[in-house]
Amino acid sequence: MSGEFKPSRLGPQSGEVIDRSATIRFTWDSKVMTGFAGDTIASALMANGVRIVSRSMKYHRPRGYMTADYWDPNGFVQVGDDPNVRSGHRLLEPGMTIDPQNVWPSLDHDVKAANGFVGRFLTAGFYYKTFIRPQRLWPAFEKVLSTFAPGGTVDLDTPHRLHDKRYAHPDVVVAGGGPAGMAAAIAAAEAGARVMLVEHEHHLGGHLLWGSDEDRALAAKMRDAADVAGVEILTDSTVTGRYEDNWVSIVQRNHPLAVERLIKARATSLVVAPGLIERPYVFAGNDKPGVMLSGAVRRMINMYAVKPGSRAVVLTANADGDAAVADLRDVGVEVARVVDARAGENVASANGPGRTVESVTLGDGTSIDCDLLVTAVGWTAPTSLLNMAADRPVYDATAARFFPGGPIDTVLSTGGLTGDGTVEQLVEHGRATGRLAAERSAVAKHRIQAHTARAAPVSGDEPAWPHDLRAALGRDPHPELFRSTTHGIVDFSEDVSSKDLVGAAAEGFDSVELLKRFTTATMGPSQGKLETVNTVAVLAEARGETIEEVGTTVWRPPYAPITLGALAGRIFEPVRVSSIQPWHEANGAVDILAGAWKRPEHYGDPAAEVMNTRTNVGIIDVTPLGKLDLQGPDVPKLLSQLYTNKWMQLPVGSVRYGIMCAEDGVVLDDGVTARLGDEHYLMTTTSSGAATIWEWAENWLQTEHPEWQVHVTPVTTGLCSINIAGPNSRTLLGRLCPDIDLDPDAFPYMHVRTGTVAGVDDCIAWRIGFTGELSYEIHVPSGYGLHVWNALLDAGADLGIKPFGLEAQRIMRLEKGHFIVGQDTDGLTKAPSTGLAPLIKLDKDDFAGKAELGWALDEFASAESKAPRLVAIQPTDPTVVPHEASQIVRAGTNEILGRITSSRMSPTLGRSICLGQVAIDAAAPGTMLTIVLADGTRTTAEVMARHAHFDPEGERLRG
Amino acid sequence: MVDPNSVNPVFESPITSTNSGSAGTSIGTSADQAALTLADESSLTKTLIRAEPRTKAERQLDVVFGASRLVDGVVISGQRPSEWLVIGEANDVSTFVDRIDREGHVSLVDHTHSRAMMRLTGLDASRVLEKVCSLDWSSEMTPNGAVVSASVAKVGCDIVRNDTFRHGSALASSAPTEVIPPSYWIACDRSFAQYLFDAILDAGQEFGLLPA
Amino acid sequence: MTLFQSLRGSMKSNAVSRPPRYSAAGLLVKGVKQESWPRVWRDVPLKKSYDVVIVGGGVHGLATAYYLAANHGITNVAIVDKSYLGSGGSGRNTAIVRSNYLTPEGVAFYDRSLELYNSMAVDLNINVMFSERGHMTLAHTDSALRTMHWRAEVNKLQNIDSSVIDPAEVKKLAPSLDTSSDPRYPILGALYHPPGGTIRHDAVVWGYARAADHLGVEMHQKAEVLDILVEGGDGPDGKGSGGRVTGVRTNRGDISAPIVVNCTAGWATLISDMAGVKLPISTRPLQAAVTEPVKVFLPTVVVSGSLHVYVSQTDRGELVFGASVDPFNTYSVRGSLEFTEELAGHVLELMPGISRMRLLRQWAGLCDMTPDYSPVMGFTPVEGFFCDVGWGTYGFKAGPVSGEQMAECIATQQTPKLIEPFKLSRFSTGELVGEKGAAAVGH
Amino acid sequence: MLLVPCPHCGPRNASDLSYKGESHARPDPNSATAEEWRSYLYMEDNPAGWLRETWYCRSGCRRFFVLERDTATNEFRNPPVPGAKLGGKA
Repeated sequence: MSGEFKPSRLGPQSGEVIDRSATIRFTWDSKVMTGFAGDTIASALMANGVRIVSRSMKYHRPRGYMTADYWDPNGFVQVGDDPNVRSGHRLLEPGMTIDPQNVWPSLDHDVKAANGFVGRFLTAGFYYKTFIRPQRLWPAFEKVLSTFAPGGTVDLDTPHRLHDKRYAHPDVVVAGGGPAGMAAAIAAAEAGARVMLVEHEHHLGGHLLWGSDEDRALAAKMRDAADVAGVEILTDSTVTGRYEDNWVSIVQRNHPLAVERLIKARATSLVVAPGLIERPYVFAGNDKPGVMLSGAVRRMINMYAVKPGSRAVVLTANADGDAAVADLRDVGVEVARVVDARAGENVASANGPGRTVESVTLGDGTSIDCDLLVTAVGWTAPTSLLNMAADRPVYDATAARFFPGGPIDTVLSTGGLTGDGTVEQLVEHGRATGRLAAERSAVAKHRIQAHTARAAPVSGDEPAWPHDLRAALGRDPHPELFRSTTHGIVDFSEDVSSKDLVGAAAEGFDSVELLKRFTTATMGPSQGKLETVNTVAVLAEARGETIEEVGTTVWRPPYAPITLGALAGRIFEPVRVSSIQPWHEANGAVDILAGAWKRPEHYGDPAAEVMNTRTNVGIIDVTPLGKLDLQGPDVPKLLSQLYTNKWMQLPVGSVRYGIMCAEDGVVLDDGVTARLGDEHYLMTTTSSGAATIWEWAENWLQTEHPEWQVHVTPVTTGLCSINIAGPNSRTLLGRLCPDIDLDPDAFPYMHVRTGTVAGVDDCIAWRIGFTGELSYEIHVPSGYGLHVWNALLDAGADLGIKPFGLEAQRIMRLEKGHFIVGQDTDGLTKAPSTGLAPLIKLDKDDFAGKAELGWALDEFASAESKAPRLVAIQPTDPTVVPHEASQIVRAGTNEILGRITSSRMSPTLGRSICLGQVAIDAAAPGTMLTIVLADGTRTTAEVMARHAHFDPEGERLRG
Repeated sequence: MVDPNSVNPVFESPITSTNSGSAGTSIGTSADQAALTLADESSLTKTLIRAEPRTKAERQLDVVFGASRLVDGVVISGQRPSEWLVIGEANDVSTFVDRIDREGHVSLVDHTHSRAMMRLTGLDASRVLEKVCSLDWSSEMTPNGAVVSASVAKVGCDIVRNDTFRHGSALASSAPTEVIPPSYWIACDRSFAQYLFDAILDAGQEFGLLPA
Repeated sequence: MTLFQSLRGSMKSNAVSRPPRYSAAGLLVKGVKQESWPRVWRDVPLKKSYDVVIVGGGVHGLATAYYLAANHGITNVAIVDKSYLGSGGSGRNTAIVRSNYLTPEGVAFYDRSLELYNSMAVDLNINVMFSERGHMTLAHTDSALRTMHWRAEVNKLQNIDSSVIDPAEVKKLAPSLDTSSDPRYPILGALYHPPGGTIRHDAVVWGYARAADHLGVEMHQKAEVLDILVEGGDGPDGKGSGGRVTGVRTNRGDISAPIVVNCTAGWATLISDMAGVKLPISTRPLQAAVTEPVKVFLPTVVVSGSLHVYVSQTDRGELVFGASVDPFNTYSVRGSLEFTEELAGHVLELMPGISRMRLLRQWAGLCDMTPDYSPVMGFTPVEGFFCDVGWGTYGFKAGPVSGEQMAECIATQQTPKLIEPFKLSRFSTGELVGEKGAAAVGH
Repeated sequence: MLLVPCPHCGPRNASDLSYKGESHARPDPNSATAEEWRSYLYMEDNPAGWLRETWYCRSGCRRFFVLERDTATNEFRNPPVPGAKLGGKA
C-alpha cells in the first residue's frame, strides 16, 4: 500500500558504530542496496527502508524486526550458502547476497500466508488429531507438510572451510562484556588472574553503548583498562556452554584465519554476566512489523543511526522505555502517546489492516494511529550458563523476573542477571565479583599444582577458601506484564499464541514440560530467550497458579546455536604406517585401512600373489601385528594367566601359539609368544587387538597380581615385521643371515632365533605357519625396515620373490583353515567352538576365563550342546563362492543352523572354500549343508573333516 | 648380485616429508620472533628403563615421575611411575645405560625405533600445543623440565619441556635479558610420526611455524 | 482363585465413556465453535489399592497398562511416575523404529513392535506421524559390511525387507552423503531397511495414555515411588528372592497391590533394589541433539556404527542426531561438549556440505545398559514383581510389543514366547542373547 | 568434560582415561559356583550415589586405580594412595 512508512538512515549520531566513509554494496532479495561498514544486516536493511524481513513459520505472517539483535526471531535470512543467519547480529560485508527465507513464491506475496486464514483450525497439536484415516494417505500428507519446513536452504556443495579449535586454561572466564562483566574482568586481572572476557556482540559495553555519551565514555575507558590489565578480549564470541568442572565452550566468530574457532577453556572460575534480555509483550497483533522492543529502537537510533518510525506509541513500564521515548523524540519521531504501564495503562492490540502497524488500541479502547509501537515491559534473565551448573532460577514477583538460585563455588554471576542498580553500582558489584573469582581461582590453582606431578612446586599451605562477602545488588520493583487482555503470539519462531497455550493446558498438557512438547513453544531457534517467561506466565494464568508454582523450564546448552563446522573444527584422524609404506606406495599397492593402519591389501592380483608364494617365495609386511616385549621373572605366570594353555615350561628359543579369552570365556585374541631369553619374551597379538591386550595384561598385573615382576612394553612399531613364506624362503633368508643356522634341525618349526639380517643387528626370526608354507617371520628394528625389505627383494630376485598383500594372506590362511578372531568368531564365541578345546588347560590353577571355560567344555561335550562349531566347508559346486555371512539353514526350511564366516575362491585348490559356524547337528564331517546365497537361491556344501583345506598334515610348513 | 650383507644399513626416520603443506601465514607474531620451528629428532637413541621402587637403579636415575634432568650428556625423563626414558646420542646413552645397576626387577628396552621424536621450539610453541593438546602449557603447570604424557592431535605422546637444556649439554646461557623460548620434545609411536608432524605444522600455521 | 482369575474379576467396572474422536471433522467443529478439547487423560485421586501398579509413565509403562486393559480386561491399574508422562527416555529418544536386528529372536520381537506402530494411529486414534522413510546403516569397513550382510541374511529369512546396497544406491537414497572414496571412513555399502523410519515419540506416549485412560487406567504424575513393599523374602526386611510383593510406598502414601511392574529406564536398578532384586544393569546417559530447521534434504534415516552417529531430518526440517552412550556410568543428564564435537565431526565426514547448519539444542537421557544389549523382561525372584527394564538405547522401538507381551505375561502368569530370551535368569545360566555378537550402535 | 583426579598425574580430562566400571572382587575360579561367577561378571550395584570404580589412565601414567565418585553429581572423593592394591582378592 502506498504511503506506508519506511525506516531510513538518520544523520550522524554521537554513539554510532558505523563508518560512513566505507560504503558496502549488497543485495537483498535480488535488489542492490548499500550500507556502511559496522552495519549489521538488520540495520542496513532498515536504513534501506525494509520493514518486512521474513514470514512466520506456520501461518506465514509478515514479520519485521522486533529485537533487531541476535535473538530476533523474525530476522533469519539466507546469506549465500549460509542458512538461518541472524541478521540482527551478522555484520554487513561487501558483496553479500542476502535473501529472505521461508517465503513462497516471494516475501511480498506469500501464498502460504493462506495458512493464516485457517489459523483457528490449526491450533497447537492439530497434526496429532488429523490425518489418522485413511492411514495410507498419511505418507502423502507428510510429503506435503515437509515442504512447509521453515528455515533456509543448505547448499550440499558447501565446503568445510577452515574451522579451528584451541584449548585454554584461564583462571577466570567472564561471559558478558557489559559494565559489570568488564569490571569483573579488570578486577580479576589486576588481582593476578589470567582472564578471558567474552562478549557476544561486536563491541564491549553492553547497554552503555546505546545509553548516554557519558555511558559510552565509561565503556571506552573500561575497554582500555581491560587491555592494559592483560585481559584476553574476545568480541563477537559467545560462551555457549558450561559443562562438567567448568569446561567452558566459547565460539569465536571473528578469528582472522578461521571461519570460526571453538575455544575449550578449563576455567578455574566462571563469571556469568550476560545482562538481561528484553521480553516481548503478548497482545493481539504483537507480531506485526512495526512492533519493536525498546532496546531495539534505542540500538537502531544510537548505534546505527536508523529511524525506526515516524509516529510512535510507547508502552513503558520502566526507565528503558522512558529512555526510548526520549531517544525517539531526539531524532524527530513523533511520540503520539506514552502508555505508562506503571500507571495501569495498557495496550490491547496493534492493528492493520495492512501488513504493518497502522494503529494501536489501548486498554481503555482508545485507538491511536501510528507506524511504530514500542514496548518496554521487563526482562528475561538468561540464566542458561547457571542452569548448566545445576542452578535453578527463582522467580521474584516484585521485580517480575527470575534470578539465579543458590550460590555455586566456581560459577559467580554479576550485572543485571543478579539485580538492578546504577552503572556505578553494577561496576562495583562486577569488581567485587572479579576479585572473588580471582581469589578462588588462586586457591583452586594451588590445589591443582600441589597434586600434579609435573607442575612447578607451590609453597605453603593451601589458602583458605574465600567466602562470598559481596554486597548484593538491589531489585527494582517492576509491574508483572506478560499478556494483555487479548491473545497474541508468545513464541514468534514457532508461531505459538497464548490461545494455543491456554487450549493445550485445558486438554491436560498443563505442566510446563508437557505444554512445551505439545505446542512446541520455546523449542524453536530462539530456544526460549524471548518466550519462556511468557509461556510460564500464560500457563500460570490458565491454571490459576503463580509463576513460582508453575516453575520454569531448564535451559539446555548451547546458549546460542553453534555451526557444525565450528564444533567439528579440524578433524584429526591419525593414520599409522609401517616403515615400508613408501615402498608399497611406489610399487602399486592398493591400500586398505585396518583400524588406524594403512597397509597394502594387494599389489594388483592377489590370486597370483598366492600362487607365487606357494610356488616360489613371497614377502608381506606384517608390521601392524601387535608386539609386546615382556621381561621379568614372572612372565610365565602372566602368560599362563592370559592364555588358556600352558606356559611355565616354554624353553628359550621356542615359540608357542595360544588363545586368550575374556572372563566370560569368549575368545579375545590369539597369537604366538616367543621366549628370547631367560626372562625375556616377545608376544604377538592380532593387529586390532594390540592395544586391548596390552591393557588387559596391565590390568592383571596392576590390579590382580601386583606381586608379579613383569614389565610389559609395546614394541609394535619399534619392530618392522616381515613374513617370508614359500618353498624358497629358507634359501632366501640364508643369503641374508650369516649368523643364524637355518638348518631345519637347528631351527625347527615354532622356534625363534636372534641375529643379523642384511647387516642389521638385533633381529628376531621365528618359524610359524599362518600361510601354511615354510615361513620365517622376521622382526627388525624399524629404522632399518625398509632396508631389509629391499635387501630381501634384491636377494630373492632369482628365487621368484614377490610381495603379497593382506588379501593373499587371508586366502592362504583360509586354505590352511586358520580362523581370524573377530571374523570367524564373534562376541559370543567361547573357546571350545573354535575347535581348539585341547588348548584349554583346566588343570592350571587360574587363567582368564577359566571358570566359564570349564562349564563351556562340559556344555560343548553334551549331546544337546547349543554352542556353535567352527568347521571347514566346501560348496558342492566348486565355482560357487558364498559371500561371507551367508546363512546356513535346515534344508527346505528357514531355520538357521549357522553361517559362513570366511569364504574365498582358492587359487591353490581351484575351488571355493569356507569356514563357518554351525550347530551341533550340522557339524559332523560329511554333513551336507544348505546355504542361502545372496540372490536367495540355495546351494549345498559339505562339512569337511579338518579345518585345513590344504596340506592338512602340515608337511609344507614344517619342512 | 650385490651382497646385501655388505650394504651398511642407514637409519631411516619415519618423517620422510618435512614440507609444510601450507605456507606459514603468521598472525600476531612479529617477524623477529618468527623462529618457531619443528624439527625431526627421531634418530636420537632412546632407552626405556623400568625399575621397581627401592632398586639401586631407581636411585641412580634419581628423577621423579613428571620431571627430567640432564646428566652425562643424556636427558633422563621420568615419563611414568617407575619408568624412565633416557635420550641422547648413541654413545652417551649406552655409556649411561651400561652403568645402571640391574639388581632387582629392572628392565631395558631400546625405544630408538619405537618412538619418533620431534622438537617444537619458539615463543609461541605453547600456543601451538594448546591447539592440539588439552593440557595446561603454562609455566606453572608445565615448567621447564616437566614431563607429561598426553594425547596430541589424537596420538598418544610423551612430552619433555626442556627450554634450557638438550641432550649433550645445557644450552649456552644467553644474555640475561633475552627471553628463552619454550622448547618441547614430543615423542610418539613411530607409525604415527608423519601424521603428527603434519598435524603440528598445520596447527602452527597461524603462528608461522616452519619445519626446521 | 489364581491371581489370573482374580485379575479377570476386576475387569469392566472402570469403563469410561469415550471422549470425542480425533479427526479433521472434529477439528473443524471445534474450530468453528472455538471450543477446546477435553482432557487427554483424567486427573483422579490416588486410591489405596490397585490390582496392578506400574512404576514409570513412559511408553513401556503406558503400553503395558493399555494392553492389560484392552487385551486382558484388567483395568484396575495405576501408573505412577515421579515426573510427568513421557519425561524420561520416551521423550528424549530420537524416535527411530526398525526391525532389522541380528538374531532371529530380536527380529521377531521388533517386527511385532513395528507392526503395532504401523497400526497405532488407527488403534489409538491419534496421528503418531509414523514416517516409513527407510533406514540405512552405513558400513565403512569390510568387517562392518560383513555384519550388514549377516543382518540382511537373517532378516530375509524372516521375511524382513532388508538388504545390503552399494554406494551408488546409497547416494541415490541420500544425495547429501559423500559416497566417494575420499573420506577417512568411506561408505562401502549400507544395510537398507525400507520399513524403518521415525515416529513422533510424544504422540505415542499421549496416545497410549489417552487410550488407557478411556479403558479406566489411572495416570498419576508426580507420584514418586519411595519403596516397594515385599514380604517373605530371604533378604533384609523380607525383600528379595522368595518374597512376594504387597504394594508400593509413594510420596502420596502406600498403595497395596499384588502386582508391581518396574517399567522405568534410568532408574531400573534403584526401583528393583527396593524389591531386593539385583540387575545386570549399568546406567549411562545417551545424548542427542537437534539443529535449526532448514529445507528438507535428507529423506531417510542414516546410521553409521563406525562413526557412532545416527541422523534423520524431521518434517519440520531439523536434523536430529544421536550417538553412542557416554563412556562412564552416571545418573547426571547434563550433557557434554565432547559429544557435540565428535558428533559434528562425524556428521561432516558423512555429509560435508552441512557445516553451516547450527546445532540448536542438546540433551541426554538415561539408558540402562545390559551385558548383551538386550532387555530384562518378565518374572523376577520376587513373586508379583515384574521387570521390563534394561532397554539400553532401543527402548522406544520396542515400546508397543513390550507392553503387549508384559501385559500377557502378567495376565496369564506365563512368559510369552517372544520375551522368553529376555528373562532375568539368563544371567545366571549364561545364555546371553546374541545381539551382543555385533551390536555397537544399535539404532 | 569431567576432570578425573588421577592419583599420579593430577586432574585429567576423562577422555584421557578408560572407564573400567564397578570394582568387584574376583571370585576364585576354582571354587565359585556358576551363579557366583556370573554375578561377578554381570551384576552391578549401579547406585545413584557413591560408587567405587576402576579407571585406567590411558593417555597419562597408564596406571589402574580405584576412585570413589558420586554418580548423581560426578563428584570424586578419597583419592587413593598411589600404588595401593586395587580391587582384587585381598
